[in-house]
Amino acid sequence: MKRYASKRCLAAILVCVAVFAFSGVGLAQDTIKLGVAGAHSGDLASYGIPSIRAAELVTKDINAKGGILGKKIELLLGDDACKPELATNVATKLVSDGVNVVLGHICSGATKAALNIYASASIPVMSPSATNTELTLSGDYPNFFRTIAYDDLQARLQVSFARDVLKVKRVACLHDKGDYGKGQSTLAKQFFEEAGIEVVLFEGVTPGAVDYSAIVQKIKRENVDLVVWGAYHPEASKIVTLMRKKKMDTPFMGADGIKDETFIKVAGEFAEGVFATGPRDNTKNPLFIAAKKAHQDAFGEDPGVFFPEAYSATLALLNAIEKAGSTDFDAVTKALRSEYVDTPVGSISFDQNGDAIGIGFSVYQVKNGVFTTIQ
Amino acid sequence: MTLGEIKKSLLAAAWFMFLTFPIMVIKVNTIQKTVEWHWERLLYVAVGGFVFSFLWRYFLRRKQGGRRPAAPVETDEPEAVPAFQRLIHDRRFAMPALVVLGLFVLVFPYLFSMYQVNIMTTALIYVVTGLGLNVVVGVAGLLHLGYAAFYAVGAYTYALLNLHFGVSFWLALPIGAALGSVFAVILGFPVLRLRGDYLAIVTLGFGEIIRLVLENWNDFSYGPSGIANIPRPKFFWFDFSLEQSAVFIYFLMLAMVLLTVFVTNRLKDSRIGRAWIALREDEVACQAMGIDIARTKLSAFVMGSAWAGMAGVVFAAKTTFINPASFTLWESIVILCIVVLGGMGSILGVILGALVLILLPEYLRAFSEYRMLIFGVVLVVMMVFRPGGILSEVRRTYLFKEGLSKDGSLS
Amino acid sequence: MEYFIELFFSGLTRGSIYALIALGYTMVYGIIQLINFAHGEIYMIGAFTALIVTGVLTYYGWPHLAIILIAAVLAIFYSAAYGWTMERIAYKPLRDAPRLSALISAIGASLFLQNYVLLAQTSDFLPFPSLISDFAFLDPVSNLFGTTDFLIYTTTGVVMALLTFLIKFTRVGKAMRATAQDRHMAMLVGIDVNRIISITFIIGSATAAIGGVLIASHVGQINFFIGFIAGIKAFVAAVLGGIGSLPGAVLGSLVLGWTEAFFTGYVSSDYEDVCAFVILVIILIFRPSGLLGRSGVQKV
Amino acid sequence: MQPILEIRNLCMDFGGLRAIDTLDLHIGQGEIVALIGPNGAGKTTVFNCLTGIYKPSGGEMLARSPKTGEARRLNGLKPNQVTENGLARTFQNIRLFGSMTVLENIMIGRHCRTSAGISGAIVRNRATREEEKRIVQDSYDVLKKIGLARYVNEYAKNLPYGAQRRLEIARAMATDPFLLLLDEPAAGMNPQETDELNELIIGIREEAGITIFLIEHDMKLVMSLSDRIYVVDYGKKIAEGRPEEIKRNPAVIKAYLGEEVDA
Repeated sequence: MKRYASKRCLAAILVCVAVFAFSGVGLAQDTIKLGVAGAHSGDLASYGIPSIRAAELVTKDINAKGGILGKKIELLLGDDACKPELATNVATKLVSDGVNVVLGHICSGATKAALNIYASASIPVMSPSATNTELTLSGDYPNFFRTIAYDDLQARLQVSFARDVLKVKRVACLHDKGDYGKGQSTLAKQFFEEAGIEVVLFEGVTPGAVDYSAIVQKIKRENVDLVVWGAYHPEASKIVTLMRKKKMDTPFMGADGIKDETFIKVAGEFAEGVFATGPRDNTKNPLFIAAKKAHQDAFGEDPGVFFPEAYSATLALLNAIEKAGSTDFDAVTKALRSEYVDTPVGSISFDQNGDAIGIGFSVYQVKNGVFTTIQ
Repeated sequence: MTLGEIKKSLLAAAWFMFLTFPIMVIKVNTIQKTVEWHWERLLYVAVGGFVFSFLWRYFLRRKQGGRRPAAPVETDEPEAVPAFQRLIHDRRFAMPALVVLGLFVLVFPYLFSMYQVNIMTTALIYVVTGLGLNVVVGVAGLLHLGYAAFYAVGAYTYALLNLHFGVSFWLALPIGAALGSVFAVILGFPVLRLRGDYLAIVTLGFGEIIRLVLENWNDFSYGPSGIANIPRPKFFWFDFSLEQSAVFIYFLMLAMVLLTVFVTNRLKDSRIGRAWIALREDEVACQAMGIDIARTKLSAFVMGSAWAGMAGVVFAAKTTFINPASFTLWESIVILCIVVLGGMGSILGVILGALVLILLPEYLRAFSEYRMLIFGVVLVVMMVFRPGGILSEVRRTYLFKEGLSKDGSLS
Repeated sequence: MEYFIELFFSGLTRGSIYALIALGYTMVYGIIQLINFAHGEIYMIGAFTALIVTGVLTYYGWPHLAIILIAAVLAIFYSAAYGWTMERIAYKPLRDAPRLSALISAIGASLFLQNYVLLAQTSDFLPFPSLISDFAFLDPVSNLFGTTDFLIYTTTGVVMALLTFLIKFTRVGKAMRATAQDRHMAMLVGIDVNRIISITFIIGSATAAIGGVLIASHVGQINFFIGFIAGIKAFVAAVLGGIGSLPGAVLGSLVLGWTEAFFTGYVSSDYEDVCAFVILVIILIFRPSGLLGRSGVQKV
Repeated sequence: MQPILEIRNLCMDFGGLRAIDTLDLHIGQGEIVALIGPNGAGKTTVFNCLTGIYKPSGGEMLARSPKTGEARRLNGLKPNQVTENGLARTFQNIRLFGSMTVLENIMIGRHCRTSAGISGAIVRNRATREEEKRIVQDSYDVLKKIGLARYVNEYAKNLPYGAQRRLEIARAMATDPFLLLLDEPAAGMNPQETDELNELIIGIREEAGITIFLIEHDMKLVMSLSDRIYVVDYGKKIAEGRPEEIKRNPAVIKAYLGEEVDA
């Protein structure tokens, strides 16, 4: 019995040690490590997976041409499911694994949680999708960059368009109670009120609810001139469809969360006339066309949301490393702030806060089943 | 491997092929209006189904073979407990193992990367919440589906008190525990007379109410965008670097786990602890034996929630950012899984359960997109083959000097 | 007043949707006292099967009516098959295990099915083809409810009536009630309990599939996650009505639906769920076995 | 001497069904009283009303502690309060705490006579330690008395049937009752076990001075054990008296054997 016991004990310990030694042993740096972090699983996976694909396409391209600085690019994926606590784990994992730069994270909350871990390891981070204003303007995160314009700009554009073009007096601001949606809507409400437009409804609907007719009836009763939607497209298409089915022709305006082909496909005929703000139209940009084509060839379908932004961010990060000649933090961030790089979202550089220069928002309207730039 | 067995497995394979046919083979994209056929997947399903059904029946037979009808006690034979379980109750094994484990745990942060330390800390936080919930679910038998709310109470206690009043981590720790208990009392008074699943649904509702209020009441909780830059704990006046801080929180959590184990272990064999178990075993009999079940339930509830509040404070300090998304129903479910999978009522079991359930998905990152699928399978398989959890509860035995043979009975 | 009526129908739609899912929930619960967490996933599988079938058949240009029929039948059939298989694998071996173990097994099954669909299909929302063209005779009331709402009301009523008939008046129904009362006793009087439980799962899953098809065409889009949210709400509704009781499930669902709709309409949709849960807690405090649950004297 | 238990006009309705109908009953200190009647006569319902599990629809229930002589109305008390007042019961279908050891089952019985709380359990101060020691010792003494000492560390669910029945009695004894309510203690026992039970019950009365009120179907046991017997049918008392009187009572014979048999 005793011998048996000690053997078992030894085995147990060995297993323990083996398990913990399983990963996390540093490797020699013979590649440039690009971390890709964001929601790769869970209900927000569809916002994170396009960024992996973008990074894969760009690195495949660059590696085929021999890499940069004579080194190949290696991708390290980290799934945070858009949860802050997982994001910190992902960040420490990527830092432990020795990443040089990070593409991500996808959600603003997760990004905030992860950023100071990267900061303490001097790693530049670039998000294709985190639009929370504070991330850049607060100055708390000097290692943060993004290829998407922040919520503030978009909300201001929405308000000026509503005031000057649509000439509205009463609006309803709706959101999905989420991090992105509520933040965006709160800003819109603030700017509407500053512009002297009355916000008669400011409410969040429950995402994933089976029916939105109650809130639609409420909008109808309030008799507003415009419905401003602050969040993503699945709920937007449900609400706009219900509105039209109930014979309401109140204009509907959303932000970049609905400026997605899927919105039109899902809402079908009811999407006609819907306004949306979103990143400037890049469909004529040859790089954009090429990236889209590469995606279609590789994955057999059209790219998802934030794909162009992620593609551009990857290009910008790798370009900065090449220009800097090293992966040193100061050199890379300096390059990011001084060099312009041609990307699917235009020729961009970054300002002191980390926001991209050279990108912007436009107002679109759905006409004949496509988003058409109108301003 | 008889012919009949093969036939059964073939049948199972055919059934799975048929069952998974539409979802596995046909991929329709209603946006692009395309249809893709993945016939090769059918083959995987067939092979997988065949092997699976074989193993399934084999293990099911083994499980049933192992479970003989309750042994007649007259033989004075100890109840058949798994070898592993016997082993850990054997002092000759337990003592050296404990020493080795203790040493390993102490040097752990210096041997492994910060990432390992970090996820181990996360796992330790879950150990504490798991042990806390174990008091409620495992010991007292009250199905609680809103445990994450109390966790949220702790986390927001620290985040908000720190933000507004600069309250330090160390002060927030007891306040978090106290507020967790206060909320438990508020919830407990009206609902604890509900039974079984009605209690489950009310606790679920309560958990959701807390989360939704945090999400909607921006002026109070900063809404879904959460609270960022929550300070990490300091040790007196030392300021840690990020890496030191990670190690520090690791040891802090380790101390908290030890404290939790100490407390729950003492409670387990106390007057109150026995009342909790009696409550779980049979509410009617428990009450008939003179136990005030309302008070007993409430005490279990408060006890469990206090730990959740405390763990929440550490969680906020570790993550430095919190928002309501961290305290969803799913979080409550994960903690419940820890308790049941580990073994209801068993302290060591719950610790193992937490380590397995939290570390497994992390180490499964290699399988990235399949990991949640595997997680689901593990839950089902574990429950089917070990419904009592990894370790089952072992009750304390008492020795009497006069020996057991002498019984001066009346009859 | 008009606004009130509009909200009334909004609530009715929500409530009927919850009811379609809650009916299956409550049936399964009634018979084995298991919170079948994966019930929502069965509903999702039903919706996906219908989506796939319509997708394929539309692609090959089948006539509209045939597509609707085939899709509905296959969705029901496959959901029932999934329900049956799930019961065999994840629940049957746990018949005599602690109830919480079965609950965890159900959670595992739910997680598995979600991720199975996520991996085999996609994480994106897919538009669910609107198969049913709008009924012209509903046009005058289109500000109150649409075609799919109308179909949901009627189907909920019909399904509830059928299930009640089945349970009250058929042999199988009697066997179900006996099994629900006392499984061992039922076994002693010669009821094949395993078969009855399987049948319950099949019927419960089939109703979930009917719900899946109807709700998906009402909402217009589906993804792998729809089952979880709907499942939780349906579960709440079933408990509110008194779990195990079919009319209770419908009543609980309607109460929940109206609570949410009126709260959204007159107060704020921010707190609609909070209000729903508060109502739930209050009702359960005053009626601890739900609205129509048997508060029966406990046997001692 | 005043009775230690008095039931006056007790009624219990379930919906439209009257399970107990204006029942009167009294028990004196040191008696062994049996409550018998055909199945479904409402015997267990009487116990459930007495112990606070059901709320009776009408009537009075009074318990008078033989030590203090104080009378206490039982109506409206919770089960645990009834037990604290000195009435302890067993159940018809055994309701032990299966996953606890035999000793622990008894220790639960001591719960209402002890007081340690959570903080005491954590700190394990002197008072708690001593109380705990006392609980263990007292419980073990009860076990020895009942003759279950050799099972002390077994799980209750693993005990043979007869021993489980005895354990229920032991657990009730541990609450220090003056009145013990036994609900079919001999159900399912073989003749030898029944004989042992007979001795045990008498022993409890003789040595511990506890009054016994029991429901039982085994007529041999009832007749040999009881000082007095109450007979109920359809919730109504149809007879009361000493065993030999009951044996000859035509109403009782009719209730048991049905109308058709000529008594």
